[in-house]
Amino acid sequence: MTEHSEVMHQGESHGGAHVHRDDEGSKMAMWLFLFTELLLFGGLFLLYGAYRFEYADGFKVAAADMNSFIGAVNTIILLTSSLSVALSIAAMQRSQKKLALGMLWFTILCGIAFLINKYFEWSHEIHNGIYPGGPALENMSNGEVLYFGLYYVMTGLHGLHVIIGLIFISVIMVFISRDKITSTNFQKLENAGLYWHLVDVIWIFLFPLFYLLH
Amino acid sequence: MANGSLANEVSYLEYQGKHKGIMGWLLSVDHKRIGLMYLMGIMIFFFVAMTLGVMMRLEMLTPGETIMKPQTYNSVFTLHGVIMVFLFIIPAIPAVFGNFMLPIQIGAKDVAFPRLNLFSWYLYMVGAILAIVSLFIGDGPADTGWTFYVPYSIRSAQNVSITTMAAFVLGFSSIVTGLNFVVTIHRLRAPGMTWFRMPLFVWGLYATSWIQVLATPVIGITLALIMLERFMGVGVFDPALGGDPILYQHLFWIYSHPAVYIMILPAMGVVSEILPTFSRKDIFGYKQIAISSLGIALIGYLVWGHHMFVSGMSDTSRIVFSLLTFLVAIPTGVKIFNWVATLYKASIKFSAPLYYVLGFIFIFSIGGLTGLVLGALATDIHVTDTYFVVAHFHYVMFGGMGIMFFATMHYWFPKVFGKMYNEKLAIVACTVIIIGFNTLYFPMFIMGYMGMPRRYYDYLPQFQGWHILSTVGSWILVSGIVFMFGNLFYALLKGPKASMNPWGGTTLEWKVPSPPPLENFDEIPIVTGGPYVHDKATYIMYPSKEGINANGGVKTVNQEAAL
Amino acid sequence: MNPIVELVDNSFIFIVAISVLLLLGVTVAMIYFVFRYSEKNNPKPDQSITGSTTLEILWTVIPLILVLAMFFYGYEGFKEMRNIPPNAMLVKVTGKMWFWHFEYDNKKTSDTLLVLPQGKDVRFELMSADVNHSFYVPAFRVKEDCIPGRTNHMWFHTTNIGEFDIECAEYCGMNHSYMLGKVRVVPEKEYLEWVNRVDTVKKTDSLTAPTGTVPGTVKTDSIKTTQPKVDTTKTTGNKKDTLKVNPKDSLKKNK
Amino acid sequence: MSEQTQTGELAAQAHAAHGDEHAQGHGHNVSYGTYFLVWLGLVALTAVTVTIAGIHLGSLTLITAMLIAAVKTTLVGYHFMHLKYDNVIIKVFVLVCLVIFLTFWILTFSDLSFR
Ligand code: HEA
Ligand code: HEA
Ligand code: CUA
Ligand SMILES: [Cu+2]
Repeated sequence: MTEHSEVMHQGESHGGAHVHRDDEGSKMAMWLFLFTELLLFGGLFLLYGAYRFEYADGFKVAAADMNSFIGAVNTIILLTSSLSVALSIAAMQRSQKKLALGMLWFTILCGIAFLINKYFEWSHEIHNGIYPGGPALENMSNGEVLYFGLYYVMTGLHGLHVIIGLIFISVIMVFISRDKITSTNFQKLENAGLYWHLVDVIWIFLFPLFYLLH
Repeated sequence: MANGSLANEVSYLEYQGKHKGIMGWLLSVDHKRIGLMYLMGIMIFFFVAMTLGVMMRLEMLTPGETIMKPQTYNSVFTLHGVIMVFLFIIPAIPAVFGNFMLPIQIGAKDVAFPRLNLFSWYLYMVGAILAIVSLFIGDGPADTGWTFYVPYSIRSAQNVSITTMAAFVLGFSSIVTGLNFVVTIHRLRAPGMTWFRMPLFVWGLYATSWIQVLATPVIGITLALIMLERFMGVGVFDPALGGDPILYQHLFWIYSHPAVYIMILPAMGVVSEILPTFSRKDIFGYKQIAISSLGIALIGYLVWGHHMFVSGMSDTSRIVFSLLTFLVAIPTGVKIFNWVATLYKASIKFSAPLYYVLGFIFIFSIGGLTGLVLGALATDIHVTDTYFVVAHFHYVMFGGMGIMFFATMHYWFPKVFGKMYNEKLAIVACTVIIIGFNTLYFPMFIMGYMGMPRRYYDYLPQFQGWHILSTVGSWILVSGIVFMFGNLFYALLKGPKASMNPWGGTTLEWKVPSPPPLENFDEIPIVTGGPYVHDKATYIMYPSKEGINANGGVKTVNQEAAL
Repeated sequence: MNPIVELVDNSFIFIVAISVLLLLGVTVAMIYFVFRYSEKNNPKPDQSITGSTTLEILWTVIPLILVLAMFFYGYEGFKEMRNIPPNAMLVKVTGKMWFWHFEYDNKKTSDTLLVLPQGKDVRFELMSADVNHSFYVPAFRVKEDCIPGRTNHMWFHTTNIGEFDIECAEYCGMNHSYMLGKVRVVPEKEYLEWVNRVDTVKKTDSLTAPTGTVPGTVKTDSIKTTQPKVDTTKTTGNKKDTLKVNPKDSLKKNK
Repeated sequence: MSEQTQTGELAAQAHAAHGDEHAQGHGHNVSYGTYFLVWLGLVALTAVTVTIAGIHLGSLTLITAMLIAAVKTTLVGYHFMHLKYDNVIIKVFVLVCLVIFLTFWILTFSDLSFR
């Protein structure tokens, strides 16, 4: 009976030629999923907003420690990777398979570069004793402690999403190279793109909130 | 293909596909089998949690120690709450009967993402197992109450993390189901099934699914933060690090208040199915009932603060939340009045499902109306965190959704299992349940107003009389429930075969065999009218035989359905 | 009369009265229909009835007015609760696992027993030393949470002489249900005598400390006997030490 | 009944639900140039935020930074995420989601800002 339902189901099927897909439904599901992601981060943004409101000074002091250069570089990296994903979809639509794959490779490189930057940033902070329960926090005001708590949680969760996005894109690349994704059947690629853009959008907010406001 | 024809001759229960026996269930992506697997899981945990409830009542029989120690009691009500909320009442109707009936009612062969559906069941089981595991390992089960308020939940030495982890995973499962349903309802309605031709159960599920998608992530992150605080000491809520415990309460209730409408909306949907069937008449005010579901879901997002009236929230906020709380009563009232009006000039066939529905309307109204006492500022400040609240939420949760779960089981029992139960015994059981229920929970209102706080292991002597009455009520209720399940279980084994449409229902599930075949329909039907029309046919079950081309014939309605 | 108690009880009666009427209306109509329009009494249903705009408007607007009235009553009572008289006497209340600690204007402290003069407005500053608690005096119809890291406020008027239960209404761990206390309202003279007696009252005998005559027969021992010996390390123990308490904030973060 | 016909029916069913969107849905062949322009805009906006943060504008800093972030998000959503070409229904979804998220903020701050 499993085989049956596989034949039946559009959104989930392997995309054999005779099987009808419901691209629109699949896209809708992706968007709904993005909403849940948005609200997951939304809870954290709300916390950030509330604590920033309660401890405006502590937050400013803490944000001054951040290296806004690395933040800005990472922002550009993510924006560029968003561009390359969008280009890859456009290329796929034009049946330019090579270009599409190339663009995705570029996206993955950007993602990795982003993570490497994050790694150095985190290790720098941890080296300075700034981490939950770390020695540097002892001498800080409540606002600063909360700032760094949220900093780790939010950028950490975002980093996790970058990693998931990278895996998602890699899988899509396998599909493309096996011609499971074509110029008429690229909803999966589009969905991966949507996910990646969401990761980008979240960073668009994280960047000013953590790096710029001093 | 031979399989294809076979599939629609035997029922989904008998069908043998690639996998046989138990694997044929565990790997099945058929929405009906998944629904039944949910039913299995949910029944087990429901019984566990009910037993915990009865244990609490025994403990409260006398002041001081009766059968357990305070620490045990605290864990018992926590688990009772967590299991009831996350493992029983939230998934019960959507995941069991929603899964089973939604595709059939809209004329589809399955949900939009069958494999995701199965995945969601596995998530449910993982969450359930985590909840059970927390009982046995480490420092004992969580003792925080199902609300996990900080800072106690950060400080407690019990296994809070595993329990929150369980709730987290269950939340994920709930999101996946909701997402699947929204897409299914948007994309897979049969030709001609416009929005206002959908059965009201589908409307209820639609509203519910949106709450699941948009509210559940918030509790996910909140509980994850508790785990992070416990494991790594990340300061987010801990007041020792400057955190704000009230902010935690905001985040918790941002989800958990809308969640109470996740619990009740599907139940209200079933009420709107059962009433027209046994009234032999169209439902009164179809559109109002449909829209009020969305209204409840929407206003439900705006009232969470009523759980925090004494937490030290700002006065402005308390006033705003109190005002908004009262607005939820309006769409709920609209539903109640329309249901009662449906009975007017009907031709009522009195039967067990209808009896449960009448019980529901009475009991849920009490629960809802006492919700208004809680919504008003002055009175809530007196009765919050007392047994008044305990009584309120058992009236709406158990008396509302729980009773409707029983009604649903009776109503769709012939369809799901193809068997009939003994109607007379079912009615007797229902009577006992309603009597027991009120004896159990009504005294709690009185105690509550007298000032008996909730989550109390022990109590002052002046409350004992009411506690005894309440405990006696729990025994009556237990006998009613045991009797009811006994009756159904017997029917499952020995009941006579049910016909395709034993009640004279008008929605699509009554147009397919009992139990339904694997793919529900031989041909996708075409819908030509509303869901509860009794005096003429509104479905074309075999369009090809009538010479209608599903693609071309109904083009105009399709455009509307495309939304 | 005590204004808060009156307002709370009145709004309760108001809401319950309307509710009972609505409930009766719904239930009676429902039961009547079920019999009047049973299969037997009405074999042919009237299929033409599918809705009525007039009715829908009626049962949207009338309930709306009713609930707004309910809101208004609740709000009136609440206003009184938050309208703390400026010259009210102050008592600081600290909730600790699992007992109540009181501090009076003159720095006198007591545990579990709160002695107050009759006929006075009393304002409470509510704080917590560990987890959330809630200071609840059912007889006065008021409660408010004690949240660590901030101070909440509440007040009531002591009308009658007597003893009234204090309960902790916010779950706070193992002995939440034993976090009880008493408000003892005594004549002003007696209160002054008590509050100015320098010996700090010891925890255990605080309940029997004041010598004054207490009218009524209140079983004070119901509290004493139920206060069990508890192993507080079980719940607070290991977890608490792993978290560093920031010395700068302890209880005074509030603004 | 053969597998072919079964699938055929499903096609019919799903077709009924979304008509001929297929053709229009994926018909948008956005030029590469457009994407580059959007990207340039995004980078420029990033530069603007960074510069503005450098000047001390007081409370305006936060507001401008958030406004710019919102504009960037709109750009990404509208062009990169193809909201521009999407069905109305998805646009409505996004709107509903944002409105609900906004009410979370408003109601939470009805507490925080009046404490
Ligand atoms: C199924 C679940 C469910 C449902 C449907 C409801 C429905 C409602 N609830 Fe309830 N509630 C809970 C589950 C639910 N609740 C739980 C679990 C808690 C406690 C959580 C905890 O602390 O552990 C709680 C707690 C709770 C509180 C907080 C109490 C406290 O802790 O201090 C409040 C306060 O406003 C409240 C109000 C309401 C209101 C106004 C409704 C309304 O939606 C009710 C609307 C219904 C009616 C009004 C009755 C029917 C209508 C008519 C008969 C006609 C029309 C009448 C009029 C308009 C007057 N609820
Ligand atoms: C759907 C939700 C639901 C349901 C159905 C119930 C059902 C019951 N609950 Fe529920 N309850 C909650 C949800 C629910 N509860 C929640 C959310 C809380 C708050 C928790 C918290 O504070 O954190 C709560 C808290 C709560 C308390 C308050 C604890 C306290 O504050 O101190 C009490 C006290 O009596 C109680 C009792 C009961 C009882 C007696 C039942 C009965 O209705 C159960 C009926 C049981 C039966 C009819 C038994 C059936 C038969 C068997 C199990 C088979 C045989 C049994 C044996 C062999 C032993 N519950
Ligand atoms: Cu202190 Cu409960
Ligand atoms: Cu609520």
